[in-house]
Order: sequence, then structure tokens, then C-alpha cells
Amino acid sequence: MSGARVGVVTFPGTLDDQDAARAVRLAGAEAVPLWHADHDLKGVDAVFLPGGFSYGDYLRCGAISRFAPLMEELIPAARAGLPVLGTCNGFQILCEAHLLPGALTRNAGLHYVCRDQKLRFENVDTPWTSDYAPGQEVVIPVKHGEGRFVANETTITGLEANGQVVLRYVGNPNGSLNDIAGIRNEAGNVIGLMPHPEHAVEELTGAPGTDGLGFFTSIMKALVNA
Amino acid sequence: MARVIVDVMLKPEILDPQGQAIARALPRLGFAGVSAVRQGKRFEVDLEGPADDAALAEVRKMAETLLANPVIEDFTLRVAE
Amino acid sequence: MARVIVDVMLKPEILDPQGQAIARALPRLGFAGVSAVRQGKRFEVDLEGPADDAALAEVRKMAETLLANPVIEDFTLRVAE
Amino acid sequence: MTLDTVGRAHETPDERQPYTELGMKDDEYARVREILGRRPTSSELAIYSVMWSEHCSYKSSKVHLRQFSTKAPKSDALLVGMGENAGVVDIGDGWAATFKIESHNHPSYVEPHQGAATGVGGIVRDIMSMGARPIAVMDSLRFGAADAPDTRRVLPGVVEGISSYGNCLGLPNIGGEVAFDPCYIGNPLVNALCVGLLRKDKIKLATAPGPGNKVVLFGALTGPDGIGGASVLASATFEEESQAKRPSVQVGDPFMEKLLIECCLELFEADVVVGIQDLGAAGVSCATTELAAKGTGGMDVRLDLVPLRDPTLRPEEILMSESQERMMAVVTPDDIDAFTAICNKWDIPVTVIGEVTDTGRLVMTWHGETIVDIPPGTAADEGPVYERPLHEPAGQSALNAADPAMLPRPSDLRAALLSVLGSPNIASKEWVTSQYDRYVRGNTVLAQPADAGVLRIGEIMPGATTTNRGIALATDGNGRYAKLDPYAGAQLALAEAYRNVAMTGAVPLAVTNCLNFGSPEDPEVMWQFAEATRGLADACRALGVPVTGGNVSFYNQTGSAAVHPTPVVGVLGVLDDVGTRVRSGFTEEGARVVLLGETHEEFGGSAWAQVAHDHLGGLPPAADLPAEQALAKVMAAAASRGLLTGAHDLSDGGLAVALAEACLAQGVGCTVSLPGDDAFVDLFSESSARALAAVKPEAFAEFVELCHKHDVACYGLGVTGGASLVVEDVLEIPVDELRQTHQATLPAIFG
Ligand SMILES: Nc1ncnc2c1ncn2[C@@H]1O[C@H](COP(=O)(O)OP(=O)(O)O)[C@@H](O)[C@H]1O
Ligand SMILES: [Mg+2]
Repeated sequence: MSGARVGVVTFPGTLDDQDAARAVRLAGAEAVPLWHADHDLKGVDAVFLPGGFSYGDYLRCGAISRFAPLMEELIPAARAGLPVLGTCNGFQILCEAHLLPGALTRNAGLHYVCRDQKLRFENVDTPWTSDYAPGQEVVIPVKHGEGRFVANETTITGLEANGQVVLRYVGNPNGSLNDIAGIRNEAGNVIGLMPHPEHAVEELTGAPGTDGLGFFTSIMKALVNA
Repeated sequence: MARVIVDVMLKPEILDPQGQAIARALPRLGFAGVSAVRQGKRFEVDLEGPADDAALAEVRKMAETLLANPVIEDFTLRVAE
Repeated sequence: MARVIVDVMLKPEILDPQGQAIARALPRLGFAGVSAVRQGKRFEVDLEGPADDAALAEVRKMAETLLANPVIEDFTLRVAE
Repeated sequence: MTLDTVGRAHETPDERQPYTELGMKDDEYARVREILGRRPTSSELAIYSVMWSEHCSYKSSKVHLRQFSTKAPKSDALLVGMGENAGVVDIGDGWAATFKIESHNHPSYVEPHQGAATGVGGIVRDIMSMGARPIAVMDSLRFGAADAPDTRRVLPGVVEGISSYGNCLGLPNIGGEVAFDPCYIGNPLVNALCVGLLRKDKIKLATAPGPGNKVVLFGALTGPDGIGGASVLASATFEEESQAKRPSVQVGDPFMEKLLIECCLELFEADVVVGIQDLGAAGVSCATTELAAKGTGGMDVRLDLVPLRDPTLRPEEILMSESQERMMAVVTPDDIDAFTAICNKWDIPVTVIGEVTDTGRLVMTWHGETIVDIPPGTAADEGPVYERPLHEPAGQSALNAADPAMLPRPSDLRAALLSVLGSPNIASKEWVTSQYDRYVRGNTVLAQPADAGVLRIGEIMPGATTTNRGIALATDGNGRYAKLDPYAGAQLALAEAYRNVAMTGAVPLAVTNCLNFGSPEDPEVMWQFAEATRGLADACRALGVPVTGGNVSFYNQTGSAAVHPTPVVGVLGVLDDVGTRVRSGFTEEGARVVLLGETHEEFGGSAWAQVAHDHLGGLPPAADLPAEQALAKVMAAAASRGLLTGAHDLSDGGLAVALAEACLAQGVGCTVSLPGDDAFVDLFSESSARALAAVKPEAFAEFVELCHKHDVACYGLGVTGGASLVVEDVLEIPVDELRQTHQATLPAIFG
């Protein structure tokens, strides 16, 4: 057994933490629960910020969570290179914390949407995506009411030019600019995506197929080879 | 072209979970001295013509039927300077 | 006890689907003469003390860091009469 | 303002009290005076009026609901039966499931979003109060005609309310129904179901034993929610002119409820709860009287300690407040600190408001003065019981005589299929279900579009004994059938839910129900109610599945026009190995398509009669319960032996719709021929106890033998494959065209 330890954060109102921990384990790593109110990253090698409605998504999704004591530890660690993946509410928190550019806003259709979403990988140059290939198409569920990625023009141009767009929707569910479903920071260690890979890791449950498992096997390999 | 502002707030006796969650979070974020927060909606309605009485009556009707939910919300209306 | 109002609106260049949906619905509901609608948020922040300069500075910081997201939103702040 | 104390009640025996305004009858009020030996205080009146209301006391339905117990089939699975917050069923390997369905019809008409949201919140707390972790929700919805303007207000609001509340709780939505009929225009039916999981030896009950134990209120603060009635009371009693406006609408806070769920689970895990009760319709009144009545018999409560959102609330209003997201627990003095610490961790307000006693009295004080002193059982259990008069509705025989056999039949069956498939009742409900999170918690094996929702239970709780089991749930109801014959209609609702569960390979175990009817004071409605309960009780006995609980919703009517009698039935079943579950529809090419069950010419209340002729008349299909049971046995055996690649039951729209839906499931077409000699009857009749099975070709002989063994008629219709639905010599429709027709309807109406 490897020593790869992936932290899974729980805020009040986090919902997909159990799923994320299961996915981490299925990939062969250890899932370490991290609690929002602790100033303690427990020495993990990577962090997964799961989806949900932290603080009820009141005010703006992720707006209150980003001030949590745990975030005070996580923000500098991420800046220093700790691999961090945020999905859905986790992505929103990463944007609110300015670890990723842009913001996630109300879906253009004004409805919450849960569906099995076709996606295309654009850039796989991150510790969370090395098991995928550029151009590869996968199906992974989305489920959100506020997933429309927006940023000013310079930011978008920069993201595209630097290869920071990781995932694009094939059939845009929410009106995101440039069909953007997931991005990474410049260094490549912090990624945010609206889709939920942790819901596509087993044949029996969740979305059809196991297309999401690659995120977890990728980080596992990255940590073991590190 | 005139702009009318419609402010919509939950009636005072109705629970405002959003406002409460914000108010509860503030001390933890280092903000002291706030006793309550309520969150509502603000609409900017741009008119094609001037904000005369007829137009304001129209916006009022719009607020009553569409912008606010009279079962749980109150609204106020004013012309932007 | 004073009340400070913080109005938060999406920056003009950011798409506002809620405002647009309302504007589109208006003609169907028989309202004419509206050229655009934008929807934002309004916060009523009740202070324990008076709305003096120190308190207002505090609320401004709160608005900048918490109530509004500067990436997509602008805010204004005023003391309620 | 004068406080109406027990002392004052003694001194002013003749003071007029506004019991009529609170919905109490003269004799009910007289009975309260008799119980107490004096006039009630206004607080006591508040308690009795809510506890003896139809909603809380079941005074009109009780005599009929008894049949669910007296006729109950013997069942080893039933751990807790009717009468508790929710029934509990043994699902094996040390695990138990608890489930219940409840209505929030009227609030959802007044304020669709909040009404539906708080409906979900309420049923989830019911499940929590059994000591369970809520693991999924379902919603059964009925609206007026799809294109009616008010439906465009009500439906999107209701769906958004369920979506925002349920999604925020992190409970997957695994199924439900959406139906339309003009009869529901002023009375939508919003029924929400929740299912929870617990260890068999950890069931919690609403009880307050042990004098000296503390009574704890935790969760949201109490505000002036849903207490229109109480303001009447306070102002009428005290000539108070300007009572603040009290909203009858309650607003829910799903975030608080999510914290409450996690908090309760930690409390149960730490074993610091003696008894627990959710605060539902009658708030503190209900929780205190019921806990006290089921415990040692007495309780002292300091009502002024109840933490308030609005400090101006009067005691009567606190007693009647329906503020959401609150729970009450009984805790030993030794455990209070541990209990409080867990609440604090989850940011949940917690307050000790009283103590259990053995006095046999529920005594409440307000700043030291006694305002309530009653025997709690008289409020909780000894409410009035009515045998309401009933008789068959005047038009019933004319309705039954209007046989659909006389309706002109279509010459173009292809067009007939498409028009039924695209009609709002049959059309895809994806516009609704795509707003619900069906994946959260990672245990959803089947959800829409499936005949039943299926959950894996092995990974749900920490410390779970390893198990491969799963549970399946379905809800069904058909107001059109029940209008034609409420006895049969209730049986058909049960039969359909039972059949839907059986389609997954699960063995149906237990039943919950929500009975939505008009006014019980109308003898014709009461007849419908009596017939439906009798039908349901008889059918539960025949199928061997006990009723574990449910809910009655009366007064669903506008003026004198009642909704169709609408019993909605939920069935829970168990799969020993969830890995063997059968998926819905055709999932692979090359499977043999088999029709199970007998088709007769039955068009009363059918989808075709409605869509083609806007007709409701005749008699509903016969409910053949032994045949349903045999069908379920075949499915369970076939699933566990792995003979099937898919299945789908036949219901509204008959074989035609079932074939189309089976093709749509995964985009796999089929080529079939019809067994009978009247293609129209074969395709559109709605005979019950029928299903489609997609059988692995190599298992065909074994499957046929299985059917023979259980005496289930089976017809090989053809094979799956291709990109079209082909009914030889009758019609051919590309799956893409089916999809287009099926999916376009609701988005075209609701945007
Ligand atoms: N209100 C709802 N909430 C959740 N799921 C729903 C709802 N309405 C329909 N569904 C799901 O959509 C699918 C199709 O519904 P329906 O055609 O009514 O099924 P059936 O005829 O088998 O009862 C089923 O999986 C059902 O559970
Ligand atoms: Mg079905």
C-alpha cells in the first residue's frame, strides 16, 4: 500500500464528501477527512474540495466557506504547490478564494440541472488528469444551479492561451463562457471543475460508466511517483 | 430614458435564512458590531420613456405581480436620479 | 442603532440571465415600455451602534470581501434614513 | 396584556373563548371543559384545538384506517407499525429501513416554492425522529391541466422548492410521479416521501420516560410561522386590536435542516437520546403532549425558555408556531453536556425547556405563572372520533355506465401511439427530474427513468455490517381509476407500485400511503374515502405487504368540487444482492422481448380514452392481485438467476407506451409482433399485472419455464435491436422520433 494521503474537506453543508472519499479509496489512496473549523491539513499530500451547498450556498456559492479556518491553511499551501481539486461547490470556493480566476454564476437557463454530461479534455497537464488524453471525450454528471463560468476578456484569453482550460462541455448545460467546464491555475496544481468525477467511479452506482475514476488514479500516481 | 429601482425584501415576520447565515458568519470573519442582516433583491427597470405617473403605475403593477411575491415579500419603488 | 444598505449589482458586462428572463416575460404579461431589467441583491445591515465613519469603513470592508464578489459585482453603500 | 393563567381560568369561568375560530365544534369545546373541570386557558385551548384538528387527530379517518391494522397480513419484516412517526421494516443483515409519505398540498398552492420545500423538510424530520439516517426522497405530484395558466405558476414553483430543499440536504431524489388533470387546478397534490436507514437495534421512539430527564428543544428558533389561528386567539381573548400580522406561510431553511440531520446522527451515535420527536404541524403542542403521553406521563415545561426569532410572541403563539427545522429530545441529566457539545459543533441552537415528571400532568409555566395544566393523553390520543355519514355519489352509476367501448377507435395506430406518448401525463418528466440531484451520497443504483428507485445500503452508514443488500421504492396513484371505482383504484395504485418495485427484482415488503381526498363532511367524499381504504387494506392483505404508516389529506377541494379521490401508495422492497438488480427498459441488442400477463379489453380511465376523447367513464381495469404476486415472484427469481437484461411494467398507455419507453431507456429499438388479433386492444388496453421482460437469448427457455411454474402467461413478442420500434404489420417509428415526441411536451409548456 502506498502512502498517498488525500484530504477530503467537509464544510457545514458539504454533501459529496462521502462520495469523494470512496473514489479516493477506489483508486488505492487513503482518504483523510478534514474539518472546516480546524487549522489542520493533517499533513496530506493533496486535497479534494467536494461539492455540496456549504453554508446553504447563501449569499454566493462558496463566499462564506472561503473564510474557514481550514482555508487559512489551504490557501498558502495551494500557492506553494499542494495539489488541490475542487468540484462544483469546491470549484466555487476556489474561485471565491482567488486560487482560480473567474467566478461561477447562475445557470443561463435559471434552473438547477442534473445530467450525465459529455465533456472533452483540453489540457491534461495536471497531477489530477494525467490518466486522460487531450481531446478525449468522457461522460461525467453535472448537478448545479450556479455553474456558469464567467471572467473578463483578458482572463479568458489568458486561460485559453496558457492551456489552462482543462475540460470543455460538449453541449453547454449552463451558458459557461467558451463552454468551459474546468480550469487550472498557472502552476497546474490547483484545478476546479463543475462536473462530479466522484459520481462516475463504479458500474453499479451513479452515472453510467466509470469515466471519473481517472482523476483519482492520476493523483494517486502523481503522489506515488513524487 | 428613466430608471426605476424596485427593492424587494422578505416581510419582517418571514424567516430569512440567507440573512441569518450571513449574520452568524460575520463574527467568525472578524466583523463585530452587526446585530442583524437581511438579504433582498434589487431590480433596475429601465423605461423607454420618462418615469411619469402612468409609467410608475405600470412598474408598480409589475412589481406586485412579477418582481415580488406578495405572499412573503414587500417592495418599494423609486425613480433613480 | 443604525441601518446601512448595501446594493450589489452584476457588473454591466456580465450576463444577467435573471434580469433578461424578466425583461423577456414582460411583453407577454402585457407590460410595454421597458427596455431592460437587471437584478441584483440588497442587504440591510443593522449595526449595534451608530453609523459613524469607523462603522461605515467596517461595512465597506465587509461588502468588498464578503457581500460582493469584485470579479463580477459592483456595490454601493448608504445609510438608511 | 393579561396572561390567561390557570388561576384566571378558574376565576373567569364564563369568559367567551374563540374556539369556533380555531376550528373547534361546540361539543369538542364542551369535552375539553369536562376533561379539565373548568374552562381551558387560552394556551390550553391552543393545544387542544391543534391536537384535535383533522390534520393531527385523524378524527374523520381513524375508524377507516383501523383496517390497515385489523386486516394486516402477518409479516416478520414489520419492526414498528402504524402509529409511530414512521414505520420500520427489517431488511436483513441487522439493518432496518423506515419510510413514509406525507402531503403538503394546500401550502404548495398558496406559495408553491416554500410549500413544497417545507413538505420535504417535514417528512425528512419524521424519518430522523426514528433514529434513522435519511437516505433518499421521492415526490408524487399532481397539477391541473398542463397548459392551464395557474399550472405554469404552481408546477415550476413546486419543482424548484423540492429541488432547492432536497438538493441542499444532500438526499438523492430517486423517483416519483407527475400527473395532470383539470380536477387538481385549485388543489395541487404535493406528496413527499423520505426513506431512512438504521440499525435494527437502534430504533428511537417518541417517548419521554424517566422523571428528572431533561426536555430539550434544538434546531431553528421559534418564529411567528403558520400561526394565523393563534393570533385570532390572542386577539379575540384579550380584545387586542393590532396583533402583528402572522404569516400562514412557512419558509424553510434547508441548510439548517442539513446541519440538524448530521447533528442528530451524531447524537444517536453517541447514545445521548432517550426519546425524540420532530416538530411538525402542531409544533411544541404536539411534541410535548405526545412525548409526555407516551412516556412516564408527565412533563414540566417553562415555555418562556423557548428561544424566539420574534420576541413579541405570546405563549399561545409559541404553542402553535409551525416554524420549521426544530426537534425535541428527552435527555438524561448526565448526558446533557455531551448533547449540548454536539449541537454546538454543528452550530445548532439548543435549549433545555423542561423536565419529565411522573405527575401524569403536562404543566407549562410562563415567567413563573401556570398557563397549562392538562393530562397530556387527552390532547394526544383522546381526540374526537367521528363516524361520518357516507353514501355513493349521485353520478356514480352514470359514470360507470359511460363505457369507453362506445368510443370511436383510431385507424392510424402509429399516430395514436405518438399522441399518447406526447401527452403531458405520459411525456418525459425530465424537465422536472433534471432539477433533482439523483447521485449524491453515491449509493443510487437506479433512479429516473426507472420503474423504481434502487439504493445500495452497504456503504451508507459508518460501521455498517457488510451487506450486499439494496432497497427499491416506488410510488403510484391514479385518480382517474379511483374516481371510477375508489375501491379498485386504491388497489390498482398499490398494484402498480408493487409491480414497479418487482420490476427491479426486489421483493416487495411494506407499504406507505397518502390519501388525498375532498371534504370528509361531504358524504360522497367520505364514501370514496371508505371505499379506498377498504380496497387498500384488502389488497395489502392479499399481497402480504403491511401498511407501515402514511398520511391523510382532506379538504382538497375548491368550493364544492373535490379532486378525484387520489390514494398514493409507496412500496418498499428488498434485493438480497443489489448487484442483481434489473435495469429499466431495453439495455442490450439481441434480447428476447417477452410480454408477461393477460390482456383484456379494458379502457375505463385509460390514457387513450383521455387523450383521444377526453373521456372518463366505465370501470377501471380489474385488479388481479394473485397475478401481481405471481409476476413479482417470476421477476425476483429471474433477477437473482441473472436471466434478464431489462424489464418494464405496463401501466398508463398499455403495451404501446411500455414498448416506446423501453426503447427510449437506452436508445435500443425492437421488432415485435402482437399476440392477439385486435392490434388496438393489444397496444392500448391497460389491463393490470403485466410487464415486458428483455430476456437473455440463452436463458429464454429457463425463463419460460419459470413463468409456467408460477402460472404467469408469457408471449414471446420479438427481439431488441435496431434504431426503431417496429410492430410488425402495424407500425414502425424511429427511436429518435419517439424521443422527440416524448421529450418535447413539458419544455414546450414550461420553458
Ligand atoms: N416528481 C418526480 N420526482 C422524481 N422522479 C420522478 C417524478 N416524476 C417522475 N419521476 C420518475 O420518472 C420516471 C418516469 O415516471 P413514470 O412514467 O410516472 O413512471 P411509472 O409509469 O413507471 O410509474 C420514473 O423513474 C419516475 O420515478
Ligand atoms: Mg413503471
